[in-house]
Amino acid sequence: MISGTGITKTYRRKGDHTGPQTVPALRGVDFTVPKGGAVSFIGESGCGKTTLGRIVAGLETYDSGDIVIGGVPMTPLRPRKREPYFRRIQLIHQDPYSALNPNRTIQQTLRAPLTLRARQTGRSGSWVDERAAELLALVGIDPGYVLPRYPHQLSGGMRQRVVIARALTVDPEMLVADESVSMIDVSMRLSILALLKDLRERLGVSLLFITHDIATARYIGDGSELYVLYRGQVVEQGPTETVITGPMHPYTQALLSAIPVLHGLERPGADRVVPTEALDERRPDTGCLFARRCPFSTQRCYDEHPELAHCLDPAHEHACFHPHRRQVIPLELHAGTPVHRGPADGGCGAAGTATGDATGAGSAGRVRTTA
Amino acid sequence: ATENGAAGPGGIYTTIDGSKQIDATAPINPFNPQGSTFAGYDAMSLAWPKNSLLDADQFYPGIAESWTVTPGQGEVVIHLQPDARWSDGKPVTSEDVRVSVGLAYTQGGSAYTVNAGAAGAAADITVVDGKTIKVTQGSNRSNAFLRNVLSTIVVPAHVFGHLLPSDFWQTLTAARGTGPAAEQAKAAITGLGQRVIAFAPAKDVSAGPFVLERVNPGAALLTKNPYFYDADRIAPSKVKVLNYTGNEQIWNYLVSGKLDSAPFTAVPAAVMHRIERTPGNEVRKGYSPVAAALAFNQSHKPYDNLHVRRALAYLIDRGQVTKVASPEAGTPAVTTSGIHASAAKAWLGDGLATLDPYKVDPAAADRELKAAGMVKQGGFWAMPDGSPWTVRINVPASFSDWVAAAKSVASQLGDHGVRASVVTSADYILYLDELAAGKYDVGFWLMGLGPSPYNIFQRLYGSANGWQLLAGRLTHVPAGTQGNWMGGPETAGGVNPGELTNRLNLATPEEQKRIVGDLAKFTNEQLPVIQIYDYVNTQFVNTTRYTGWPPPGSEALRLPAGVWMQLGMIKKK
Amino acid sequence: MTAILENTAPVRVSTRRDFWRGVRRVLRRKPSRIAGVVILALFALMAIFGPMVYPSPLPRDDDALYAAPSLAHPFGTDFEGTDVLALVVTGARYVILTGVATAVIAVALGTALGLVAGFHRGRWDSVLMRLTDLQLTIPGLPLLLVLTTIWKFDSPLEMGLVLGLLGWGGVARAVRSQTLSLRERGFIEAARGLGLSTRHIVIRELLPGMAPYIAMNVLIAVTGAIYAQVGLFFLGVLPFDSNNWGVMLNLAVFGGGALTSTAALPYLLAPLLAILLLTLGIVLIVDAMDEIFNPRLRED
Amino acid sequence: MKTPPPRGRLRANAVTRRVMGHLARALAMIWVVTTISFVIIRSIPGDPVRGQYEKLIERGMSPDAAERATAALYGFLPKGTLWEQYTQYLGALLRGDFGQSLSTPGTEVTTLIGAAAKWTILPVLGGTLLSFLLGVTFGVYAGIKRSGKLGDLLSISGSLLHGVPQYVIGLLMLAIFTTLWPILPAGGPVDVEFVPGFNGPYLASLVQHATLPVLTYALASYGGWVLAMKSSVATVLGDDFILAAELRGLSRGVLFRYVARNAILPLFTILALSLGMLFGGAIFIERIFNYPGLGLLLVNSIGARDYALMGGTFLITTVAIIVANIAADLLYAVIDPRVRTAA
Amino acid sequence: MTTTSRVPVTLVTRAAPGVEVRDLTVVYKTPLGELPALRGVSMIVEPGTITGIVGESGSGKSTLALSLLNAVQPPGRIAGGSVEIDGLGDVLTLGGEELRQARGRHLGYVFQAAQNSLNPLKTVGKQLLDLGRSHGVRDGRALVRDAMSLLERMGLDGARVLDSHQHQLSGGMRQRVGIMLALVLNAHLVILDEPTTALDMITQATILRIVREVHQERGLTTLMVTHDIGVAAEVTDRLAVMYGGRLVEHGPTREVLGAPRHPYTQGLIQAIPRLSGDITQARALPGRPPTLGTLPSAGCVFRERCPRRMDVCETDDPLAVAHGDRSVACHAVELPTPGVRVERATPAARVPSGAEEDHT
Ligand SMILES: Nc1ncnc2c1ncn2[C@@H]1O[C@H](COP(=O)(O)OP(=O)(O)OP(=O)(O)O)[C@@H](O)[C@H]1O
Ligand SMILES: Nc1ncnc2c1ncn2[C@@H]1O[C@H](COP(=O)(O)OP(=O)(O)OP(=O)(O)O)[C@@H](O)[C@H]1O
Ligand SMILES: [Mg+2]
Ligand SMILES: [Mg+2]
Ligand code: NI
Repeated sequence: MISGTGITKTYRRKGDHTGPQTVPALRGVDFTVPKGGAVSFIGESGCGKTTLGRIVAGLETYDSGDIVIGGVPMTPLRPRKREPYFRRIQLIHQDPYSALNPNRTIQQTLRAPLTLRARQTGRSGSWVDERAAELLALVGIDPGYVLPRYPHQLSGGMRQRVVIARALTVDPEMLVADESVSMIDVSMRLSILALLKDLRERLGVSLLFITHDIATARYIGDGSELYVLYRGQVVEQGPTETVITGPMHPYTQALLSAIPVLHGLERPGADRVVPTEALDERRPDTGCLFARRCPFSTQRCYDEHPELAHCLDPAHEHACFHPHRRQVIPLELHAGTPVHRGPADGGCGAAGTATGDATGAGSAGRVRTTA
Repeated sequence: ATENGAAGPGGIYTTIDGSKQIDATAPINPFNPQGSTFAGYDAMSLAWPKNSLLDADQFYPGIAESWTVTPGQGEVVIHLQPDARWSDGKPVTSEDVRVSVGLAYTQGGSAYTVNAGAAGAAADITVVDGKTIKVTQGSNRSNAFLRNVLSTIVVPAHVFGHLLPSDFWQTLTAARGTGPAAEQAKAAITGLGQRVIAFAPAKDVSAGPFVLERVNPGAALLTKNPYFYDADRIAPSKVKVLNYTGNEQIWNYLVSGKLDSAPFTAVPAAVMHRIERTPGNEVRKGYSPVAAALAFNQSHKPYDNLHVRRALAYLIDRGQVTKVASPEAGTPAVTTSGIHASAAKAWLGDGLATLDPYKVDPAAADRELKAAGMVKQGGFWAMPDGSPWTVRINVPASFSDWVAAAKSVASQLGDHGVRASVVTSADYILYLDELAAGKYDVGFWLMGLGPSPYNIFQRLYGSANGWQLLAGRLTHVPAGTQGNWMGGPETAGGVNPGELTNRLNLATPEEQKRIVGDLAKFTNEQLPVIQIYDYVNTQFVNTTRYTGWPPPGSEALRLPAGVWMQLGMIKKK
Repeated sequence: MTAILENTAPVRVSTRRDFWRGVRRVLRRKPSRIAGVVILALFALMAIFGPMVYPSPLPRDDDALYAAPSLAHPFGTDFEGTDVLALVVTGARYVILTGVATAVIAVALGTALGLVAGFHRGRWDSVLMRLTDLQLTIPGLPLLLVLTTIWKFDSPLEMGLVLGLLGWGGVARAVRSQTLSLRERGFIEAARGLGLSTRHIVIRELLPGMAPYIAMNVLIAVTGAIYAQVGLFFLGVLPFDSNNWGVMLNLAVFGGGALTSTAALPYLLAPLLAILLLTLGIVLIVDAMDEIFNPRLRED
Repeated sequence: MKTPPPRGRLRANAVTRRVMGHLARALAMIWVVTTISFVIIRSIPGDPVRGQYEKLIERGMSPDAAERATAALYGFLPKGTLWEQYTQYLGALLRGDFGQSLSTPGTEVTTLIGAAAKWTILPVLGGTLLSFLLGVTFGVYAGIKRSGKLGDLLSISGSLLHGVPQYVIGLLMLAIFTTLWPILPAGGPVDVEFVPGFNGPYLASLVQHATLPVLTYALASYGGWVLAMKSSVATVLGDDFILAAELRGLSRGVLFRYVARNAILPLFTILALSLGMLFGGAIFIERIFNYPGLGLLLVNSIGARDYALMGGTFLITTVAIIVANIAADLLYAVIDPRVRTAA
Repeated sequence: MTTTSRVPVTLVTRAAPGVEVRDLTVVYKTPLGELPALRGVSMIVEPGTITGIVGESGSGKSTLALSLLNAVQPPGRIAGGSVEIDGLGDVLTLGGEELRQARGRHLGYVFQAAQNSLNPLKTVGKQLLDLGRSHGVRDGRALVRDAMSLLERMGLDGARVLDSHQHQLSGGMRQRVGIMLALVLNAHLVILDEPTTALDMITQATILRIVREVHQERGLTTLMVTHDIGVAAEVTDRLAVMYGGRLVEHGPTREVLGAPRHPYTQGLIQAIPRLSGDITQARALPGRPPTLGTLPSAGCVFRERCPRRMDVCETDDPLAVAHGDRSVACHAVELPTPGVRVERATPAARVPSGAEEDHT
């Protein structure tokens, strides 16, 4: 099991003397990935997804908080000592084109970590080549064809599989897949998703899945959790299907509303939430980070900072003073999915850092609903 | 802008000052080594040394019209030119000379030194009258005294006088004494040195035929001094002294016919032909008491061995070397005598013929090398212990004729089974430094600096070879210390050449002749150097604008053209 | 196992062969580039075998000083009557050896420092980059001039060492920025994540990608070094004990009056021509390399 | 619309910080360079006095006269331990005192440098600007017509000129214009006959003497500009906005200006840097044409073992480059709106 | 205003031009010779519609879009065919000044990487004036006024934007500026190449809304190139599906999506990860998309991955066959295909449905 608590990260811009000097990328993120489980992070561009993924994979340092890997907290350890733990978490890069060294054949690429592994575990040299072939077969490509080739001779999908195979050379406990399918042609995206799901099921590898395409989060297997990040903060969290079909936080709702409707196959959802203005990072951050853009914000949202809390479903948490379930995603034309509507759980606001007197204003925001 | 004759009736005279680079920022001050004054044009000395073969005490008149000297040079009386005036119209007086001598004391020097005991130091300067001045020599006599006195540069007292404190002469007297007061006085005088050098008069006040008008980094322009005592003799109305940083620039000027006269420069044969083709260009050759030699560091093996030195002398074809290196400005040395051939004939007469001429003689060289214990291996000579032997000849890279000569020597040695290579030094200063530090085996070296016989042999048996003259006492320091890089023995065959040389300073002419003979013979036998070629003073003149000129072989040829003008040797065409 | 086996379309050639094919194509596109290769090969042969072709010491003709060009002496003779062509050929080794030594030192040093700085970032990076700035700021030629007075450049290798020590800055900076950008590439990060050693990452993953770039820098450094060195000899600030082009220039101009009379002109022109030819060869090859390695300039 | 945050002050602070940062680094660099030059220069072997003496003798001065002429130098040699000399040196530098020249005793090093700088700046600035103009013009052409015959010729000739060392060009120029076809003076800054000032003959002579050095410098640096401009143009041509502008139907003139302006921008900083480099003088050119600039001054000071002058010249050269670096950086900030208006 | 765009086109405007692409072939010069990126593409774009061109990476979408402006960049070359645009004639025969005038004035192009489609050194306003001057617009003031109103229409502060440099604008703002520049000279045929690719989801939604609204208000013919079928589905009336340089299917968006006929379209739609519906039904297409080098030189380009391939596919290139307002290029499609849902689009689908929510 891998978990993180209160992870923060602020980038300092060196060299660049103009603009703000610091960029808060993560502002206290908690998460838990059970063994064999899957967690998806979604959010707008720049909300800190990649940063989180890199921190979890040990490729980036964090400012505060703690990451616990298999029960061992990382923060007290010296960087050298952390390495073996973080090696159990492998990052799968977004871009399969740059994730493989163009000057090395796939065989060379796989051999390096395997040789290291063989040396550590006292295995023979022949094991290396066997294992390479085995891993490639595992990710669904023909070793005989792929091994002698250079990356540019492979398709995007094959490359991504090689990348995954390479990550598997060290028998990881968790894979961090950062936008792992967004650069792959649509026609082949699902096969990679299926592979990830398959690895979870067959090898018991956990998955931290990072995406801006929420739909893909549905395909990584059962029992997955969805975390919605906004400006370095988790604003909503719960089982993937629950969050998608019944989002509580206005930001999640806005995000889901923005997804284009496949007219002809789908019809638009009943509700739709549109932010009132564009994101402006320069604004001071007090209260709810989304308050300025939120159609439902009240004075309290500007004054207080909402914490993650649950309302009805203990597994579904959100950080909003005025939570309200809305059905914003499109529905399939030919199958009647139940529609969650109305203030099913109104009045159940998130806990504030300071107790204000304002109470949830329900659905007073600018929402148009259609039958 | 090459048109000469554009300025005034006499036209412009274009030339080059061989002794320094022009520095437009330098003060108009002859005491400054880089100063913007030009000897013979606007800087005048009491008299101008002739380039006599035998007698170093012959001078042409300068500011001094005439002079008398007592036998033994105890007293020199100088009579100034009666009409001499500064370019601002003031007359040149004895006071000017006295101030100049005073200033010379601040700079130190052989005649005007605060060290009372030094040989050839002046003891007293007396102004006899407005145009007459008397200088007496101290008890420790030197026959260089007259020369030193007459080469005093005279500056105007009304410009430079304030540099000397009012009690200067008392301080000087005090300095001649002993004890702490004297030391203090000495320090006070030498302390003035920097001030004198740095002094920058606003404008030139000259007693010479010209006065500086303007100077820029490329040239200096001098105009005729209307108050010059012999102004009628001076043909040009202006003189342009061009700067140069390398000989090739002088060649170019000469080829384009720009220069009315040019001082001695090394010239390759082909360039010489080009220069001669330019209308009006003529070459004036004269005696130049300098020779180029291959000098040995005798503390390095095997050059300590006389046989080896002789062998090398037998292998070098000096004629061929001269042809390669300095066909126009050199004549092959007839032999190694330590003296320039022309002077040698005068000093030695028939004695010259008795010296070994070291004609090329490989057989003799073989004999000598064998005698030295050297062994021949694979066609090349090696050290007695069989280790390889390469004659590394050092030369400064900036001396093109020496580089060529060294290469030629190396090639010739190579032909006769002696490995040799040429090693250059980046510049002359570095070269001298390393030479003095004893880093080289063999290096090129100027010698035979006449006309004074003392100067001639002092090059070979002076401080470079271990003989030091301290407060009138001659000592010999061991090889490798205090600048003794030649490392020759103190005596050879019972002769102490250093002592003989030192005696030249005081000797009568007859004695000198005998000593010179002995030293020449000693040098010819011991070969501390191999004399390669004797320089010929090759001067260029252009006859299209001016005529006259010192005739070939003239004793004036070594002097600046400004002095030629003073002597009436240059006339407008 | 639900993953679908991807079909395997035939792939024709491997990268390496691809690379050489690219090289050949680029060369063939402009015949001048082949000329460049030929010229460079010629000079390389000259440097390696030149001194063996002629007897040592070179023969002299005492009666033909500064002889005019003729069949026997295509570029005439020098002040001693030695064939100028022979001097150029035998002098090439010194010049080219220095150039190569310089390039090796400058590029090796620059690459090493650039790699360290780019890879370790942080404090190492700042220190090394300050050092690089310093190296780049101090004007090379003046420093070299000052240095010639304390350092005896006794051999071409020593000379190369000094020139190399003065010339690594540009390479270091370029390699650093390349490293920084490659470092952001996924494969380096992945290698680190897999626990591969820094040595492996630098030598196996980073360097090969930069090799062509480094090769180009070597060529450019060679030219730079040759010019600097010949220039110093020409100025006469370097001591010399063997024949080389710079010495020839110096002797021709300052000793032979090549700019004053025509007699020594061939003696001057021969090494000048050699330099020009070498420059041309390197320019042509760098032009081709540029096209091979710089996709922006590739037009097909 | 809510009021934007006070960006102005923030930016002013940022710019000040930028400048201060640069200055601090520059000062540190100057200190290092000073120290390096001190150490190097003091360890140079060679006694200027002996050198001067032998030189005078070689030129025909009598030994006595030569001795007198050189004796004066002794008073100016630096004294004390190396450490004392160093602290004295630094102290003097802080007061703007570079010391006195050894080869021209009594003259401040600063005077000499000032006098030489005048002659360096004139031709090198002229040469730089001339070559910049020509190079940029042809570079644009070579960049646009990359595949054409003429474009190819331009870039190959550019590379060649860029590749050929300065002294080769200088020697060829000298051979052509003063030996084979003597129409220009071979050396010197200006004819001394003419009264300096703003008068025809003087200026004419000035121009005449500067022609060859300027031309050589321009030729030698022209190639670099062509190549830089060509590759810059190629880069800009590959930028999306150029294609976008074309697709919007912008006229050829406008398009040309878009390309040229964007391409020339990075060259301005190189220009600023090379103007800093000019203080180093074109050593070869000045030596070949006997032009009394800083480069020749340095060569001469080394030949004369004039420690103070050597150090001063070297230091000035380096400081000029450091200053030019800062200037280039600030210049870039001023002319590039991306930096200028970044907030 | 998402709803009104589905008003029958003829009612909206007379100015919108139609486009007819016939047999367009574009080749790129590569080391392997000249290879076709578009092969015999024919397509009719009806005036006043928004047509989406979708396809995977490398299918030739951008090449097609550029061909409409006769602006294929070297090493590419239009090897044959014609592009007739109402009011302009065959664009491929235009050249020089004529072509230049047509671009910008008649044909607006919004660049694929609109993020970088502005001159970084000039303010937007200055570039606007450059544009005006290039097209002989005398009244600069009026142009600026038009631009401001367009920008404000798109929800931007016109004055501030015109006074800004590229780097001072966010991605979404730049994209809007790109659209403004394409429209400000009253072009009525607008081609947008991947207008939302680099934007985040919320901004993408805004841009799509703007595209739709502006299209409708100004009476344009709009072509939108995208690889994201969702994006195309959201805004377009008609959809053209490309594969390997071919137009494989073309028809009304909802019909193509609801009842795809070409096996590629069918597979593609099945392969889209979706928010709604049964995820177990989703399947990836086997194989990999072709590149220029791997395109078969004869026969159907899709046959390698096609579940219904026949012998004829190996040799013959299927021709596009029109069925009403739909056309498909597949040998297998004439036959009734079991397992694939073929549904005629109901007229209701084209009726303006006020049912869709409004979010102004
Ligand atoms: N190395 C860095 N230096 C400075 N700032 C950084 C750095 N990396 C990321 N940031 C900033 O941190 C914030 C979060 O970046 P991150 O890459 O984690 O976002 P993301 O959610 O992955 O975005 P995207 O969807 O665009 O990939 C952004 O504002 C980004 O600009
Ligand atoms: N400059 C070029 N040189 C060679 N081939 C090219 C060039 N530009 C495009 N191609 C090829 O032409 C084909 C079509 O390219 P095009 O850019 O039109 O595709 P696209 O559908 O727009 O793809 P994307 O979604 O990646 O933008 C591709 O196979 C591509 O490799
Ligand atoms: Mg990211
Ligand atoms: Mg495209
Ligand atoms: Ni709407």
